[in-house]
Amino acid sequence: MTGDLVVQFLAQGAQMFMVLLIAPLAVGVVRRVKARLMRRQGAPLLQGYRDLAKLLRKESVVAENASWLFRSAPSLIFALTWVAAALVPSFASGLMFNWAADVVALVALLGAARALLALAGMDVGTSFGGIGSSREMMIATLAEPAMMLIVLTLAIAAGTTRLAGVADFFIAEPLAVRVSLALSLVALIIVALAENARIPVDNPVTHLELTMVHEAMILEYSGRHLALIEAASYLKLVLYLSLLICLFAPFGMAPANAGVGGWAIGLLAWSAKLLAGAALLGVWEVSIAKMRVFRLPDFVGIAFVFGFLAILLAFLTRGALE
Amino acid sequence: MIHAYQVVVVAPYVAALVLLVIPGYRLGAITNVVASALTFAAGLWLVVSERVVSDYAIVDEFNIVFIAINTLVGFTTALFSASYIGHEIETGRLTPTLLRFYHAMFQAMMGSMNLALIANNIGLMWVGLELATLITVVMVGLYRTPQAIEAAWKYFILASVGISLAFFGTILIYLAGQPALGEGVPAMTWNLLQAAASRMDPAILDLAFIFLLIGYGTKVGLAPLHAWLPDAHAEGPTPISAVLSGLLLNVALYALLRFKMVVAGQPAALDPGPIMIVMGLVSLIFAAFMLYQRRDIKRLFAYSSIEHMGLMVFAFGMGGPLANFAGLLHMTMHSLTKSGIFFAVGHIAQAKGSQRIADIKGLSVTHPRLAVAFALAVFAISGLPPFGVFTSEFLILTTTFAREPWLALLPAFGLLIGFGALLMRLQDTIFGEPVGPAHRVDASSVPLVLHLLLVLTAGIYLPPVLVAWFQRAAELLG
Amino acid sequence: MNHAYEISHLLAGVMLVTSFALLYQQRVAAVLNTFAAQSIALALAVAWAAWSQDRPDLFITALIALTLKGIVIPVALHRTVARLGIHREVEKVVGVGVALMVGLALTGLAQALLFKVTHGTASHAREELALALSIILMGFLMMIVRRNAVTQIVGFMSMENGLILAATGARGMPLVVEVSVAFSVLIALFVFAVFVFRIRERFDTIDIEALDRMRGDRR
Amino acid sequence: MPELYVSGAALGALAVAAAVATLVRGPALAFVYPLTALAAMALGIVDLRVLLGGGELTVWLPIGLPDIGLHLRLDALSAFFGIVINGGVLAASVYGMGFDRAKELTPRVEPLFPLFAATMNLVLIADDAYAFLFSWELMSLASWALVVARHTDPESRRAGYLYLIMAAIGTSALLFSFGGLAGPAGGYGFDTIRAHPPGPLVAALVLAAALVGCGSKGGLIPLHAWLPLAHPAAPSHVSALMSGVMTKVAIYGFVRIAFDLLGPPAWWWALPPIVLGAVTAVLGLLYAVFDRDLKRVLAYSTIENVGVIFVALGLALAFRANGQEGAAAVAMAAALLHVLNHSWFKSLLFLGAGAVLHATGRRDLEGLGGLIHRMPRTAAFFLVGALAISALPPLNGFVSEWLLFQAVIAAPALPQAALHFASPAIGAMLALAAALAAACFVRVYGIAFLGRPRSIEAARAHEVPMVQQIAMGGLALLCIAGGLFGSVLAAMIAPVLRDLVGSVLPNSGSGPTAFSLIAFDPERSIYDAPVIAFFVAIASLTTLLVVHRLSARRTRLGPAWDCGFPDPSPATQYTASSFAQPLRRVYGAVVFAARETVVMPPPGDARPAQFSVVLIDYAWRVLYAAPSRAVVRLSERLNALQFLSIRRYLVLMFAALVILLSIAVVTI
Repeated sequence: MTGDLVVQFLAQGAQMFMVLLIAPLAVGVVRRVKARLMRRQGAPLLQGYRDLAKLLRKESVVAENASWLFRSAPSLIFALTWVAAALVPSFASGLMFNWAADVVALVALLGAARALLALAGMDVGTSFGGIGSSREMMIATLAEPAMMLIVLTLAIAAGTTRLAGVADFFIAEPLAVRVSLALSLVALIIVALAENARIPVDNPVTHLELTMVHEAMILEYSGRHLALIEAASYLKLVLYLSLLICLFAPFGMAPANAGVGGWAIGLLAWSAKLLAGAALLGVWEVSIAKMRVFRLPDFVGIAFVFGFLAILLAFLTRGALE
Repeated sequence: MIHAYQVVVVAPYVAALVLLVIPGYRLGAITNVVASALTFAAGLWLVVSERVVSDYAIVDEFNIVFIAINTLVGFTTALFSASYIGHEIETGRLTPTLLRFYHAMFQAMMGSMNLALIANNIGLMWVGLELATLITVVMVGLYRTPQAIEAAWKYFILASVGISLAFFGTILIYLAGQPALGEGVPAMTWNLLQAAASRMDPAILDLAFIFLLIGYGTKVGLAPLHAWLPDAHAEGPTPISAVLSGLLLNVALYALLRFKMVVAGQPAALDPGPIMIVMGLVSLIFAAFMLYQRRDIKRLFAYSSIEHMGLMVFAFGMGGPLANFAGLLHMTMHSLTKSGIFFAVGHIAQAKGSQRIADIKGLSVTHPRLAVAFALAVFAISGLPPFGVFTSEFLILTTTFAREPWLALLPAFGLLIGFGALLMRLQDTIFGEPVGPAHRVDASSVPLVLHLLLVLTAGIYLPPVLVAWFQRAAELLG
Repeated sequence: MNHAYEISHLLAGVMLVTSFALLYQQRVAAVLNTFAAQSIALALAVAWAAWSQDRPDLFITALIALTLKGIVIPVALHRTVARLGIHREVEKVVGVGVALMVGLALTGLAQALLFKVTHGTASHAREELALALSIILMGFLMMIVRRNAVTQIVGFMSMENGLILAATGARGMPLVVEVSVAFSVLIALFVFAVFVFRIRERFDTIDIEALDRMRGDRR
Repeated sequence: MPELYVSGAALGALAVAAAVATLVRGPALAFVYPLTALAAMALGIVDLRVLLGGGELTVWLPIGLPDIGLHLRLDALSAFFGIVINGGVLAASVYGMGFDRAKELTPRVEPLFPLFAATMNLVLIADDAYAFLFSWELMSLASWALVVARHTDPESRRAGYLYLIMAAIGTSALLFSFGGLAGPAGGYGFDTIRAHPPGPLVAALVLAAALVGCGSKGGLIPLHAWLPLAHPAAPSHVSALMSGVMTKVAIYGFVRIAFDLLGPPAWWWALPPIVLGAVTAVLGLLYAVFDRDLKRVLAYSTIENVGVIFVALGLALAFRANGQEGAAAVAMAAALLHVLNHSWFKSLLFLGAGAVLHATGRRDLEGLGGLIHRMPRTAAFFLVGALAISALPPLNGFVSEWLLFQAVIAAPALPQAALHFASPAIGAMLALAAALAAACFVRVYGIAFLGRPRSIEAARAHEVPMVQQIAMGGLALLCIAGGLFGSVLAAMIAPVLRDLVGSVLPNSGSGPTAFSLIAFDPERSIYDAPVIAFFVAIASLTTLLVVHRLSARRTRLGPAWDCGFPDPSPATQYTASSFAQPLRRVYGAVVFAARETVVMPPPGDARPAQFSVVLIDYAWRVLYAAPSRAVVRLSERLNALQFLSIRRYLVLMFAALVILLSIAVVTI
């Protein structure tokens, strides 16, 4: 029994380190795909790891009037994002602490990380930080209601807010309430783009003041602090990708009682799906242009509308089922 | 063996005669206080001694309270006036001769009101009430300024017409009672009329009640018969304003209620309830709106008296044990509180040398104690706890809502409008940077404190004996 | 003793007619004369009541009515009017025609009100009561349709005539005499007040509009 | 029964303190705060014992209304709210102990402080309508006097005026609702009322009146306008009481009436509180986000939280009406825990604002900045409060927020179409409110405490006395503990839930760990703060360890990146208004018809560019400005009646007479 417990614990730990391990690779895939589609050579797939290592080695320059909040924020942000990412069921649904992965709590954890980042952005007192933080929070106010609607749809369908439970439900009956799920899939993708500061919401590679959001917030960071923040953003990408996977493409995920073997298969399936998702993101990003900041409400508004439709349809289908 | 009620009626008249001959206003003031104290003692004696029903006098659960209040407020007012009126001589607004006259008239007025309260005969009550009215007319004109004389003249004319109408109503009541009770005095005797009400002619009763409502309503100050009231309060000496608002209005309403008891005894007669409700609401809401444009602080509270009289008439119009009880309680609380407010206003007028609201600012800086007392008094009259008016308004509004939810909105609306105005004026006067002169106040603050304490006690605890009287009277009121 | 009622009704009717005449009159002097006539009629009515109800005390009332209101006050007012030089047209608020119409309506109202009275002594007295009521109402009407003080006083006094009539009509009502005296005092005060204001020259005319120029609480 | 004497003694002590404080002057007034703190502690302990030990305290005194007397009763519900109240009072009085005896004590504040505390306690234990409204109105009066303490400032006079008027309106509404409950017979005792619940129509009227009465005190939009004026106008520790605690008394009133006295609910009772609450939640924060006065922002956010609580209460009503006790318990737990949590972090934030005000003398955000350097402890505590009120885990704000979302998620299971089609809208609005709250408090904290000082005062700010730091620190600690052990709190309020909705949350024993908060059943939803916090801790520790090992430890201090303009002035920072600009563009245009106008002088013109923003508050325009104008106009019209001639007054009299006579003719 205790041995089993240990194994379970290790599995949970494994998930925690898997996400950390795969995150830079996923980002690398995105960049690589984009580069290739732009007819560029592009950085090697492992560039993400190199960047982190380089940043960690560099000394970090901190503004004179920065406070303790500025210094301590990065590690907290990283930790919060990491935990959140590690809670999303990746290769197996029934892990030891799966019950802790409540959708609402997950969203809130990311919210906490975001708030800290925004605060850190304002600490030094330059207008860049202000631009970034204010816009980030504005985007959040647009994204969160949509996210809530998605959660509501899933909860109506699966009757639980535990991600593992939802995943189990979709593994069990993959054909449930399809239309509304399709709608909320679109909604979730849009939310994910907004949350991860991807095109068209934000451009992760730009440094043009007028358009920056995420980059503006972290402009003052350098060295190890920057490394942690970058890592956190990588993790966030992984989180959303595996969230999409576990909700809408759970096939291959190992059930609760699967042994090490089942887990291995689940792991392979998950990594494959994750990288595929990353590649798709790359394709998407080269095929669309960045939007003006104040066009965003319209764009994220689509997510809201779809989320709402999804729920109404869910009501109808449920009414049909009853 | 003389009885307390005789003292209550006669003593003031005697005192009035004495005061006419006493020279020197200080001595006169002291005599005035002593006489009022005597009357008050007699009133208390009356409370504890057994009830009376004779041909011409009646003392029952209904009027005992008002006699007590009357003598008490008469006493406190005399006390206040003794410490206040000297100032009027110093400022030269009054001459010693006028002051002697003032003291005598004060006692005569108290005596007439006691007479009206104790009389068991509708004619006698009429006489007493009208006597009191005419005396107050003279008192209002006491300062002989154009405004004062104009106020007195207005009061005089309106009151005289009211007197005539009330007298016609009285005649009609007699005619109604005559068949049942035979000719002469019995047909004008309260307790007999009340008993025989069911055998009276409803048509005449209705007619009578309408004339009495208009006639005595003029003295109660119901809109649209109120016109004399604000000016009379504003232009007369402050103690007289206190007595007017605190007592005379009550006595007039008391008369009206006596007649309502008789009419209520005859089921076939027209129900006075709706009429009283309408008139009460009109007065309440009208007065509430009038409060906003006032610039003279005494006129302000005169209108607030109209407002509260309207509320009482509304309550009695609603009828039923609870509403009647509340109405009686409100009468008592209002007369105590309002006279207290006029005492405070007198202090303020002395402190700032003016009764224009615009000249009064920042009292809480210059006269903190006075400001606190004034604020408490205003909150008391606005029906805020812990004061007795809150109790009565609580009962009135809750029971009205329980019976006629939509009707309850109107009195609440009126009270809120009125509170808005009073609070605005209160804040203007006690807050802000003080302006203008800040004299020392030499008028005694004992009466004000006493009244506030009484009202406060009533808000927290009503003595069972009082409650018993009110409940008895409430069921008589139907 | 039915004719007792008829005679008193007759006298009351005369009074009512005089009330209408009061409303009709154009000039102050004529108003005063008419009023004097009404008071004399009242005096007769009261005297008759005193005799028929054998209540001698009512004779006092009759006497007061005759002397004070029948003679003294009218004469006094005549003097005043002459002194003030206002014996020309009385300024009215509404035309005579309208006033008379309203007067008729009020009389009708009074009749309708007392028509309901069915039983008891009141029913005998009810016509008289109706007449008294209409006299009172028309006195009141006169107070509000005329602008000058003398005519208003006259209006009030005819109101009070109606009251005395009603009081005497109510058989055996106590205090009537006292009340009539009280009222006479009241009227005396009225007239006196006007004189006072005149003498003190606070108001250069006794037009009541002028009495209340300085209503309180102006800015 | 010792509790009885203890609480009696405590209340008596408060009364005595108030009385004595009216007599003494100057430094002697300082005795008020320790005494109040002791009394609040005693009362809180009694409440705690009653809540945990079960049972109830009842007292009957032969005063108050004749034949009814004064009923006092301390049951589980009152006890819970009593804990909320007295916790806030305790914190505020400890904070008050730090006042400068020479300068900061005034006879306009100290005598009323204990009175205010006592009246709030009285409202909770009142067990008949008279006692309830008596203490309720007394509470308003005491707080009014505290609001106008700075009486020379016309703004606070205006605030006090509006406040007391709205309080009076609310009280008359409550008068109505109790009148309906008591019935014509006048059964004002709560036990009598429970014995005879009113009929459906009366019940509807009572509920509406209660919503107006309690909503106006709690700041439910559109009855809110007084709140952002009055709460900030008072001294800060009183603002903490008014915002953090007195609004809870209003909520208590609504719960008492709607869940206890009014009998079994009908489903549609839920709609008004839910709709009003949701609107209030969103609008309240939009007001807050655009406001530039630190204390007013906090007041507006109070409005938002009250809205959230009302949504939860409405859901609880809906579930209870449909016999879904389990869900009702979740919603009710959300409401009650949010009451508790909000009282903690809002008091903390107001005390922090008070500290800022004391240290800098300014309330306008545009004049603050960089305080985290000058007053580090206050900054830390304020940060905890800000994160907690933004409903971020692992702090306490999120516990109630989580439960509330669980309740919303259960709402689609309700049979009534109106309710389950409303549920997504409610959920979205709540989520929006949460996100806006985060934005609002990032703004407040970032502008006030971070960045560089925007004024001399801010640059010269100093840390507040130790006692005041203790007060704030204690509340901050509570916010953290309440966040970690929300399940314990949920277990504590079980008796209240049982009384109100007849069911409780599943006890955390059935969950995976001892401290997991469970909605419905473990299979459905679990929030386990300690475990998540443990993970975060582990993660950050490992991170620190790894970074410490691997990375270069060198850190160089340098100037902030200035785009090539050397030493930019603090004015170049983002201001509160500029931070709000994106939100203003997105939401302000819709809700407040916000308009921005920029005046650019032509090149070569030395005049500065002008930027101005116009927001229109429609609620104020329609519901406050217009009626007051109407009253004034009408009073001016009627005032003509003061100046008529005597003859015209006689005409009025005559008309009244003739009309009544004609009525008599037609009716008899």
